[in-house]
Amino acid sequence: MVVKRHCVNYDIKISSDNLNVASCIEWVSAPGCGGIDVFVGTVRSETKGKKVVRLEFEAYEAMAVKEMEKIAQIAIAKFSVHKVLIHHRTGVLDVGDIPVIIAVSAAHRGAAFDACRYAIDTLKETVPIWKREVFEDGAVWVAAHP
Amino acid sequence: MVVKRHCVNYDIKISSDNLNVASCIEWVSAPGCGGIDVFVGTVRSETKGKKVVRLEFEAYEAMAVKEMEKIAQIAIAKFSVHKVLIHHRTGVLDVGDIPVIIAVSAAHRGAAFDACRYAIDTLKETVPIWKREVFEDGAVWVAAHP
Amino acid sequence: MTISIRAFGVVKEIFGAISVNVDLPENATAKILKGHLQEIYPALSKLTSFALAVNSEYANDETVISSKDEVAIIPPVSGG
Amino acid sequence: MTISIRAFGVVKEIFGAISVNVDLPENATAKILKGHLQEIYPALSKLTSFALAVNSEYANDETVISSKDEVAIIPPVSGG
Repeated sequence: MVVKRHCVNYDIKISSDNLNVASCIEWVSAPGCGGIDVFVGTVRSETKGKKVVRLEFEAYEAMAVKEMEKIAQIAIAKFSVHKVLIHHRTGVLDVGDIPVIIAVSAAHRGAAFDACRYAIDTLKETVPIWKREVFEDGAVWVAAHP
Repeated sequence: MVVKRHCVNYDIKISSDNLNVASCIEWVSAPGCGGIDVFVGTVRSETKGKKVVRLEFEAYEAMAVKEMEKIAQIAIAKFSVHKVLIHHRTGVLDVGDIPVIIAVSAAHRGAAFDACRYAIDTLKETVPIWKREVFEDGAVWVAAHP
Repeated sequence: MTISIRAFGVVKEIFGAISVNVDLPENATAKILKGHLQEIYPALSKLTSFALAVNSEYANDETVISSKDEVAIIPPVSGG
Repeated sequence: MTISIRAFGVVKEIFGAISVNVDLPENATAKILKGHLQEIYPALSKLTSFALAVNSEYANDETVISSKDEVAIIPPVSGG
């Protein structure tokens, strides 16, 4: 399953297949850009001291790509960056797997860092994707309950 | 030509060969880490409106790896990150080529962003590497003169 | 009018379903629907928060729902 | 004593060489060497700045130089 939205300066994807960092960096790369900042999420082996067996990600795809598109558009306008790429996995992920890649290219590095951080921070607040942490003795939907 | 320094939690390299982003990310990746921030420098096609033909990088290798090692050690101590990788190219680079890769893994993303930015900002201030910008009508050593 | 509500994440467990159909007065707002759902599914009130999406956009309390809209419950997101 | 000074970047062009040998009094400091070099190579004073490295560490004005040290001029760096 793959849902995409793209444009000359942004590339949004939600996919149940592995994400590829090298091709993401290649996509945002451009002759006028002097710096690329990339955030790569990885599945941690533990949460608050509890061993994580796997993660399961579920997305409301139609809405998630729209929210990711807004993030990319705002990041480009707000930080004057060249290109923004946001790819997110769904399905079952093991420890070390990559749930999310955000790559931003810009003429100057400060803008790339700021826009990349804005994008991951906002994604975690607004994009309708949910993570279920599976432990050896049970599972929880992250952040669902206080 | 390759000069290296490494340790369990940092990896420093100055090399006249191409840098490889995917293997850098793989190196910093670890089961306990939840986020990786990567800065990729790229050769820009122009500087202040002037077309850049190529860049030439020269390093005082013995000193540069020591300064890069200090940056990695301070970044790890100051921001409590897992692993820091700093690779820098020397020699002739064309537009789009990658002069520098910095990758930082951490349990939490804020620390990875902060440490990565610290590392590239400090590298540009202290590491004895010099860049000659070659234009169609001449060349300059960047930052040499006011 | 009958509105179909899509469920994701923890809400699928609360509903025991991937969607439920509820009867609402014409021109009901998102606020009315939220109140209605909290009555039928008290477990929703135990969540950190939940929002409604109408046609895959976040709704606010005043958003009016019509029978052709795609409506979904958005429990606290946790992507990334 | 005779000290060999390595040059990098723009300093290679100023020296017209990748290293030069200069005569210094015993126990000369980095400050003395810098002044000496600026006299011989006035173009050094036109740089944004320049530092000395002794044994591949940045020297400060008080750093004492001995004949066995590896000394280098570090013009403004521009890596990254």
